[in-house]
Amino acid sequence: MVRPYEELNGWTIPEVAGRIAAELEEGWFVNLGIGLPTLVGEALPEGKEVILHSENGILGIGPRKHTGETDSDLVNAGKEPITLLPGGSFFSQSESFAMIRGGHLDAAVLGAFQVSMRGDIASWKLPNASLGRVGGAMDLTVGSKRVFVFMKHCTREGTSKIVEECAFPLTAPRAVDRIYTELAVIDVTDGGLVVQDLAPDVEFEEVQACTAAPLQNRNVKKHSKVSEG
Amino acid sequence: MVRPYEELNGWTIPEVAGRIAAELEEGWFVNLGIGLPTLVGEALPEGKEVILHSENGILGIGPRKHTGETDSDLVNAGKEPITLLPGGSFFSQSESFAMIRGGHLDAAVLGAFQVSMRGDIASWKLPNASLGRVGGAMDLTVGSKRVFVFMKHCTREGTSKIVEECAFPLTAPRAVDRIYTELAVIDVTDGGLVVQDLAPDVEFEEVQACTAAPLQNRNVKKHSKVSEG
Amino acid sequence: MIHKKYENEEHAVADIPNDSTVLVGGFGGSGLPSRLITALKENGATGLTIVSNNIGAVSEGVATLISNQQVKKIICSFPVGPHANELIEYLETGRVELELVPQGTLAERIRAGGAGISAFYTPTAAHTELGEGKESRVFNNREHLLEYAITGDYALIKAHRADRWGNLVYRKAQRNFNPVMATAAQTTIAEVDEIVEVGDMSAEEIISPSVYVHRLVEIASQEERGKVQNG
Amino acid sequence: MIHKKYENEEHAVADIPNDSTVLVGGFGGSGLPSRLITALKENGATGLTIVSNNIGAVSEGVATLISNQQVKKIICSFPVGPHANELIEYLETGRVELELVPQGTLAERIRAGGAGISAFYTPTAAHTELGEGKESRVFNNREHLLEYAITGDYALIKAHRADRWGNLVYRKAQRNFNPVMATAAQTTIAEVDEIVEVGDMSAEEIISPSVYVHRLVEIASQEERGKVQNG
Repeated sequence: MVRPYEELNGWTIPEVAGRIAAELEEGWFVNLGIGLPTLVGEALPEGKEVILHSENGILGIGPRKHTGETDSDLVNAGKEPITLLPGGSFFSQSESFAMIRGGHLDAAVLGAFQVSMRGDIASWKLPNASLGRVGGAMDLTVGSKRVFVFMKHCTREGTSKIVEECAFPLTAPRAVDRIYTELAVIDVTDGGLVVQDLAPDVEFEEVQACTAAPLQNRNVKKHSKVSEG
Repeated sequence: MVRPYEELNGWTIPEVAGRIAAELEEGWFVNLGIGLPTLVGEALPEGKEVILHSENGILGIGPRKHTGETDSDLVNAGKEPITLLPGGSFFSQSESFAMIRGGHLDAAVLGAFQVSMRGDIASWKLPNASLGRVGGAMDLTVGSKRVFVFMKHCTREGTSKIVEECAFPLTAPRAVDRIYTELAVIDVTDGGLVVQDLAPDVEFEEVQACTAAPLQNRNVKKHSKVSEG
Repeated sequence: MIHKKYENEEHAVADIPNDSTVLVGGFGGSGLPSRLITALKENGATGLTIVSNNIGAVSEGVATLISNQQVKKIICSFPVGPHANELIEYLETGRVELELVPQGTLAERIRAGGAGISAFYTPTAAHTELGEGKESRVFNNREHLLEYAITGDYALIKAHRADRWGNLVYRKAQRNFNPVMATAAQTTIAEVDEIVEVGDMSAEEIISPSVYVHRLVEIASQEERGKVQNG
Repeated sequence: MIHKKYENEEHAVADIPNDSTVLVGGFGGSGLPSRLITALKENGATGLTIVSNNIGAVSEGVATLISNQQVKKIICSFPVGPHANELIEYLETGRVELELVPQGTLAERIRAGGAGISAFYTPTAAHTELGEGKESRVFNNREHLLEYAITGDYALIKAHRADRWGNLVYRKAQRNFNPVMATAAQTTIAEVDEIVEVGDMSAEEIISPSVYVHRLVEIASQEERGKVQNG
């Protein structure tokens, strides 16, 4: 039986963050967008050298500061207090975006409103909104070697965020390489969207049912309570 | 009687350098080209704060080092050992030329093969030479707020370096503001070349006779042994 | 002797006239020249075009100039925050014009302005709403937009330390838009924590060389003076 | 763990193949990666396109690769010096091609390559022999040339100090073309005096952030090793 979206128990958000953190490779330079993607930084295994970039001119950001004195000159792109790792560096905004646009970042992990089956991404403006907040999103999607989207599979209203064509204003066309949601890990390929992994206890058909674009079920390593137990 | 070029005793080269140094204003940022212009740096009065720029990424260069240990990482654009003044700074070549091209230098003092009556300057390539050495000359002539040329009035063969039209390949058109030679100080104006000052014991007619472009004698403050004595 | 220090921020911004284009540094509250902004509010110049990345993130930022009806046009990448309500209202009534620019393009346009590059081609924003109506061209099989340099009549920036010549160093991520804006204005005014002797900063660590900085306002000495007056 | 240190310069350049484009830092002898150049000579790759500002200023520079007939094309601003005789001969016989670029345009084209800017408009060289045949356009009543980005397959650069991540600092005017070339190559190889612990360099003083640097060759440790072997 194919259950509706609201009845699916996928991965938790920290589990998805951990999954992404695990897939970022040692030595990569990675930008984490505002919102969910920030959690990936917290999920990085101790000692794994993934160097985090922040648009406001930082390489080597450490965990966000949860306690103690904050420093208003040490904040991430979301203006949250952070820490700097040994080996970290500061530079200007023009250098920071030269780095982004010049293709020097191995990956960007970004949030999105919509991702299309061809990898178009819409993340900066809601339709008919009077104001968009573009920030660095367009540069990051155009410049990063890999663009990973980390988002909920559907909106609160249950509308699929994965679509055939983005209805919202685009951030960039054909930019996304992989989508991480609480239900699945989906690659954007020349042949369309390919589910690479499913959350435990979620069937491919259920994910397809709440996804407004065709998915392929290639190379699915199926998790289940039985096989895990 | 109008004497030929080789019989004229104008200013000495150090005198011209001193004259230029005196006319550079306190607080100006100035690039000095290779060759004669370098002498202007040596002629700056002690304590006068004219900040010298070097293409290879230096602001605040001090006198060239004549003695003692040299530092191969502290050289000017002519690769001569220099010193750095307190307040000096280092930056990359791209920043150095951003500074030049962006109009941040108050003046450049440059050498030249030819300067035309309209301020065209030819300084990087001899006609029919297989190689030119352009270096930073084109950027400096295009970017500096003021371009002063410091050169001998004529070649060794007695040919005027001030011409109606440059025969040599141009460095930049309409770039030069003022020409300093051992015979005269000449402004390039919309109305043509205007002699602003003459060396002592040199007549306007004599300078005109060895200059291959029409000169105007406006505002000439005539020096002579009598008036100076 | 070179002197770039002004007695206070009011004097430093006193000549900013109506209809100026003013670049304002900072990323949120970090590196924001808040005293200069306050002084510009008191100066009262109107019809301003403000180039600044974040509008509305903090109360003491550019939002205060908008509220004070001094702003004609905003060029920014991120015009939302708790203090942007009036901006939204003014935009809707057409009282303020907004030019929304991707952050990297904004930084690069300002850099181009400072570096004498009149225009450049970037792939950012191609095939998006923000690229509509812009001249485009394909390089390496990829569509690029032609983007034009931005320069300012004035730049208001914040730095940590200066010397008498105008050399600047910054604290941590305070750099953000400040060094690049310093290069792109006719007159760059820096609000700094302290002014040290020429030669006290290492030539290797200077981030904004003196050539880019025209006026300095020192916070420390004013606070010192404040203490004496109050004491 | 990130490791960018190579045992020696021969290993660091071993994979540079024929027909590569190689950016070579330095201004005269200052900041010249002379060990890497020597290693590239021993590597023997031919058909190289070399981008470097001065050609012929010093004997251990790019001139040595020209003499060794490894170079197909030179892109530079200042191709003259006591060691450029062979270059002149090879140019005349067509064995080497020369693209002469004004120094600022050269630096800016390399910066553009590193910064993802495919092309830009500069006033430099308009109405000159070096602008002939180039696309031009008027901005602000001034003719500008369209100039294209330069990128390298490899950059050979020299710095003073590195850490394990690849962060670099330079000595004085040794910076010159090195930091900008570091940004514009697929693989940037830095010859450094010494490698220090991560965290030993101040985050404020790093000039080339680690992201730009892929391989390190340390001179000090080799000299140390040389001493031990000789001792």
